[in-house]
Amino acid sequence: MIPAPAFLANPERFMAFSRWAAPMFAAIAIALALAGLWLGFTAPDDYQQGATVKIMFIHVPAAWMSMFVYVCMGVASFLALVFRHALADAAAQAAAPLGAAFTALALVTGSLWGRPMWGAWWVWDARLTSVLVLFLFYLAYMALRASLDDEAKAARAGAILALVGLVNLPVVHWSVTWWNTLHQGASVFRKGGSTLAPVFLTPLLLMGLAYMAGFGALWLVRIRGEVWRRRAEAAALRAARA
Amino acid sequence: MITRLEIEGLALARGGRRLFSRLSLTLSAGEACALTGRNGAGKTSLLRAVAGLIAPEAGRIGFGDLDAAEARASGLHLLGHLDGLKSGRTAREELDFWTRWNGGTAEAATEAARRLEITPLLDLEIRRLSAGQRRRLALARLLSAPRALWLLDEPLSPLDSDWRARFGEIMAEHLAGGGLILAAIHDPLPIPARAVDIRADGAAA
Amino acid sequence: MITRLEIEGLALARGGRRLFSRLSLTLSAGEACALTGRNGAGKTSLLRAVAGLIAPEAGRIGFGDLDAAEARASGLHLLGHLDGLKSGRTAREELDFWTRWNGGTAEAATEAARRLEITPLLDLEIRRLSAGQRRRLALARLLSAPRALWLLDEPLSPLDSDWRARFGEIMAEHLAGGGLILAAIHDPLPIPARAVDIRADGAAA
Amino acid sequence: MSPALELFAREVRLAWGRGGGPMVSVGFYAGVATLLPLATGPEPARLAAVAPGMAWIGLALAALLSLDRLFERDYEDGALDLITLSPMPLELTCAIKCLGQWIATGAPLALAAPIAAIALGAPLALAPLIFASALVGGLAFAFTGGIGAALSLGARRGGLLTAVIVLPLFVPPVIFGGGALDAFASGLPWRSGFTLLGAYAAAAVALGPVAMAAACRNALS
Amino acid sequence: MSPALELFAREVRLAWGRGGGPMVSVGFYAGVATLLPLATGPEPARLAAVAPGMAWIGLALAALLSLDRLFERDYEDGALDLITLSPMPLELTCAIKCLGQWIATGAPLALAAPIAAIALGAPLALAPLIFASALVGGLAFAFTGGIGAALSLGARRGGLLTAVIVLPLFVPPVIFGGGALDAFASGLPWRSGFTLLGAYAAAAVALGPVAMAAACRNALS
Ligand code: HEM
Ligand SMILES: Nc1ncnc2c1ncn2[C@@H]1O[C@H](COP(=O)(O)OP(=O)(O)OP(=O)(O)O)[C@@H](O)[C@H]1O
Ligand SMILES: Nc1ncnc2c1ncn2[C@@H]1O[C@H](COP(=O)(O)OP(=O)(O)OP(=O)(O)O)[C@@H](O)[C@H]1O
Ligand SMILES: [Mg+2]
Ligand SMILES: [Mg+2]
Repeated sequence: MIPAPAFLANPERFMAFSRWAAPMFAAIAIALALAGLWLGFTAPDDYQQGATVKIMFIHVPAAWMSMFVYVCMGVASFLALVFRHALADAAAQAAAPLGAAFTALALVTGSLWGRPMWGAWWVWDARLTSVLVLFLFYLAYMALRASLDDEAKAARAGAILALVGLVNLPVVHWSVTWWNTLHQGASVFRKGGSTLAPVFLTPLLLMGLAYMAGFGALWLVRIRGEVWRRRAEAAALRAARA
Repeated sequence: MITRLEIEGLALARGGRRLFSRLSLTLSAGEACALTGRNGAGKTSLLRAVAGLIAPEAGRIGFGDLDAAEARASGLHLLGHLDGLKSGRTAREELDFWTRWNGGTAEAATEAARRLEITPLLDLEIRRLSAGQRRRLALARLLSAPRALWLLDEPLSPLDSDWRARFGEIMAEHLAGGGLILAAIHDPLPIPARAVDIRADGAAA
Repeated sequence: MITRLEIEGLALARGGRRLFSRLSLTLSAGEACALTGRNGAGKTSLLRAVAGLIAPEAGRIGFGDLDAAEARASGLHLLGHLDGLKSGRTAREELDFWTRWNGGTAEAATEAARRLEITPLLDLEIRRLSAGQRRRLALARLLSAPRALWLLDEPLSPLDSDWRARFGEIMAEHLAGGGLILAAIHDPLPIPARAVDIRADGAAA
Repeated sequence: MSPALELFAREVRLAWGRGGGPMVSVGFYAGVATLLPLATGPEPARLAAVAPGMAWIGLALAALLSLDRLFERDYEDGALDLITLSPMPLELTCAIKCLGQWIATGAPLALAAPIAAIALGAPLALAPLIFASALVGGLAFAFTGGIGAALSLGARRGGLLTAVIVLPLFVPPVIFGGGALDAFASGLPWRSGFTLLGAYAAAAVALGPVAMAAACRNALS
Repeated sequence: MSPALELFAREVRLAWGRGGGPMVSVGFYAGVATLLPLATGPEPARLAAVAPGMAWIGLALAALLSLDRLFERDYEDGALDLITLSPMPLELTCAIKCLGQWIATGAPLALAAPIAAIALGAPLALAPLIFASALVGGLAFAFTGGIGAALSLGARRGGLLTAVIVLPLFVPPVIFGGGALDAFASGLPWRSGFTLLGAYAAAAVALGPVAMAAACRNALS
């Protein structure tokens, strides 16, 4: 999913690649999502959770993406900070609102699911709280970038913050193991294989891939937009000074 | 509009120490006065007293037959070391704000920016301006809202020699239009001006 | 100790705009250089680049055969428009702190204060100092911790004429002791100095 | 635009910054509301009991955080000198600054307060009252907080000093507003508390600027 | 005195101000502790349950209030330029600034925290643990808060932006410390929470200065 940075580091090559890659990812995302939703909604109801289990196909991939996007942002920030690469910075900046959206989706769907399952919209356990903190990190990143005017400085400050925020990711993932949470433990990616029945696992994984491809498409489009915006601003600056 | 500045027997003290006393000075429309004096003599304090920011220990500061509070409120510009420009805002935001605050028009602001050649810099944040550019922005405020009495504290210092001369022309125009200038300086002013030297005993020369 | 400053083919850019390129300049122990140039030419930026605060776009800044980071860390003084003095602290607190921070001794601080005649002002808060007094306090830092290379940004501006001459003597002594001075100025320096004019195309004269 | 409007716009912009202004306030609020259950333990019953109160405390503290610099920056960079040299009375100028502060930070916070309180478990029916009292309370906080900000001009440590001057002035609105919320939640008459809050805010708006102007003049002289 | 000690003394003095330094912090604390019962209603049972947690929130917010300017003043008046021109690594300089902040405001607050909590009805036996965790937590707050303060240098609105950056970093120590207090109060094992708090503080002390130094260099360039 993370495009080979060395190949795409060249903006021209990136623009050429993303011009056709973005629509392709979008098409894949739609196809996978249709398949996943079909299989998911024809799957039998869970014997414990009843029909509410269907929220899982929306919630779990969104929760995965909330972390995955942050990893992408972290890697891009690292590249931007160490190699001062403008495209990597554009990628980090473009990822933040997407990550925030996935996190918000995970929070909202989890909360909708929590009401029937736990009898409360929200509990302050470690999993839920650490996801909220993740959301706050996305907000803080965007707020920081928005309030620094010098692009280069905003890029580096944002990158430092994104790297600092990486420490929260292990907490999100292992919170269910480290603390005694209401949220259920890992059942898909765990030692000893998944405990989920294949009727649920297949559509879940399909939805996971669909989210991934959808993110890929949106990310590429947003990076392109960012590149265009920066080019336009540079041109305006040159024009103003000339 | 202020047409006269009358300072009579003025004494100023800062932090319990008398800076000078018996300073008298009259300035009429079209005249400039260059205040000189050693560092710490009280030039800045005198300008602030004329602007009404600090109260004199003795003596009187009058503006012809205008009411002092009114004359100060809309008749004078003060330009000091601290120029009141916010480092995080853009030059345009600051110029527009101060122009309107001082009752000037948008056209006057544009014209002032043109005159001081800061038009291409208007979209930069203040903190990115060089010292001379920043001073020119502060000077643009003088032109963007016409007021008769200019109180200038070392107005020339960060300007390059070309701009010192050009600001001299601007001051000369202001005087020709009936303005008054009271400037504290260490370098000579590029316009003819009455020289007043501030000394602790008695005063002016 | 820094005995040479070598600038070769330097190009600086700020905010995406190239200020100057191909600036070369060599300064040896005992030499002073006066940087002139229009407002916004890049004098302040050049001083900050020599101090290592901003990275050059191209070219090299070297300090003889010293390691650049080490030479900068303990070999130079930077004096700018922003003098790093806290308005709420007393002059003594600030002078003592900066002296020790720069590795100077208490005696050197006392001697520097005496030399710049700020001893009676030491217990005042910085905000109460006049512009020239405040600048003298900033200059006292140069003497309180001996460092070879002085980077001075318009050092003379708020000083009165007497103090300009006296600071000239101080600079001459520093040079005589093997120091180097790189000063950005608009008024002529009161000591013999190589003149370098900063211009956008090519560079120096 | 008149100078008054112009000043108002400047204050709002200074408080918001370019882009993302209200988001920052709201994020701050969300953070404060997050810390509380973490610190006190997550039992819903406990939390629900203190939720409306915490929404209040959060409001007061956010006001403190942002008020701190209401006058200080203008004082330190000389803008306050120039602002006083104007036909507009300094009292009005100070009032406009406080009003700008209120619109820029108080209003978004008032919108976020009911959300935070409900997330902590307060009953849904409380939301309108929380919003209304946060709005009125924010006005009181802005105008009393401004007094503290003006008084601590030129002091060595603005931040905490402002807080210490201002906290006693924040006590009555917190009592009135908290009382009204508490009464509403337990089905008691709540109007009197809310009326007192409004009266306090009105008094602050009327008298605060006089004190602020006097404190500013004193700091400048 | 070595430059490090000298810087430390300067930071403590800047944070304290001349005279009445710690008193001001403690007064702030007392104010926050007073507002809570006013806002939530004075029922002792309610209060006692949240008292230790509130002591925590107060600590975190006081840290926010004072951190805001840790670097900003030095940045705006040019002192940061001169401070970086020194043989001392900038990382160490930043660490010393945070340490000074902690001694000047964190330590007095840690002393006041148990008193405030007990006044609100927490059991007396909790006092030593509240003090210890406030002390260690204050260290974590100082070093993580410094990151926010350094990152928001040159931004348009320091205060609230710092808060937004810093709050997510404040969440873990609040969880660990609050959890330990809660566990102790209910007779459960509390050591693990306290150990985690200590570990977080240690990590913040080790890694925070690196991020701060990078952020400062970025702001100066
Ligand atoms: C707002 C509330 C919730 C949040 C923020 C949340 C967050 C998350 C996160 C971040 C993950 C990914 C964990 C990982 O891969 O490391 C996840 C997975 C999952 N969540 Fe939730 N969740 C919430 C509510 C719920 C509820 C109510 C249920 C159902 C009872 C639920 C069931 C699941 C399941 C089955 C998984 C997949 C477990 C795995 O294999 O890792 N979640 N959730
Ligand atoms: N707020 C104050 N409190 C106490 N003393 C002050 C205050 N402001 C200024 N002073 C003192 O008053 C004297 C005159 O200061 P002022 O700034 O008027 O001098 P100046 O003539 O402008 O000097 P310069 O040429 O250095 O700018 C100085 O000795 C200064 O220390
Ligand atoms: N941080 C920055 N970001 C963008 N542009 C900047 C920044 N700092 C300075 N500049 C621009 O770089 C140019 C050079 O500035 P510099 O301060 O070096 O000039 P200078 O030669 O010292 O001028 P002066 O004589 O006015 O002090 C100016 O046009 C200025 O606007
Ligand atoms: Mg002066
Ligand atoms: Mg310059």
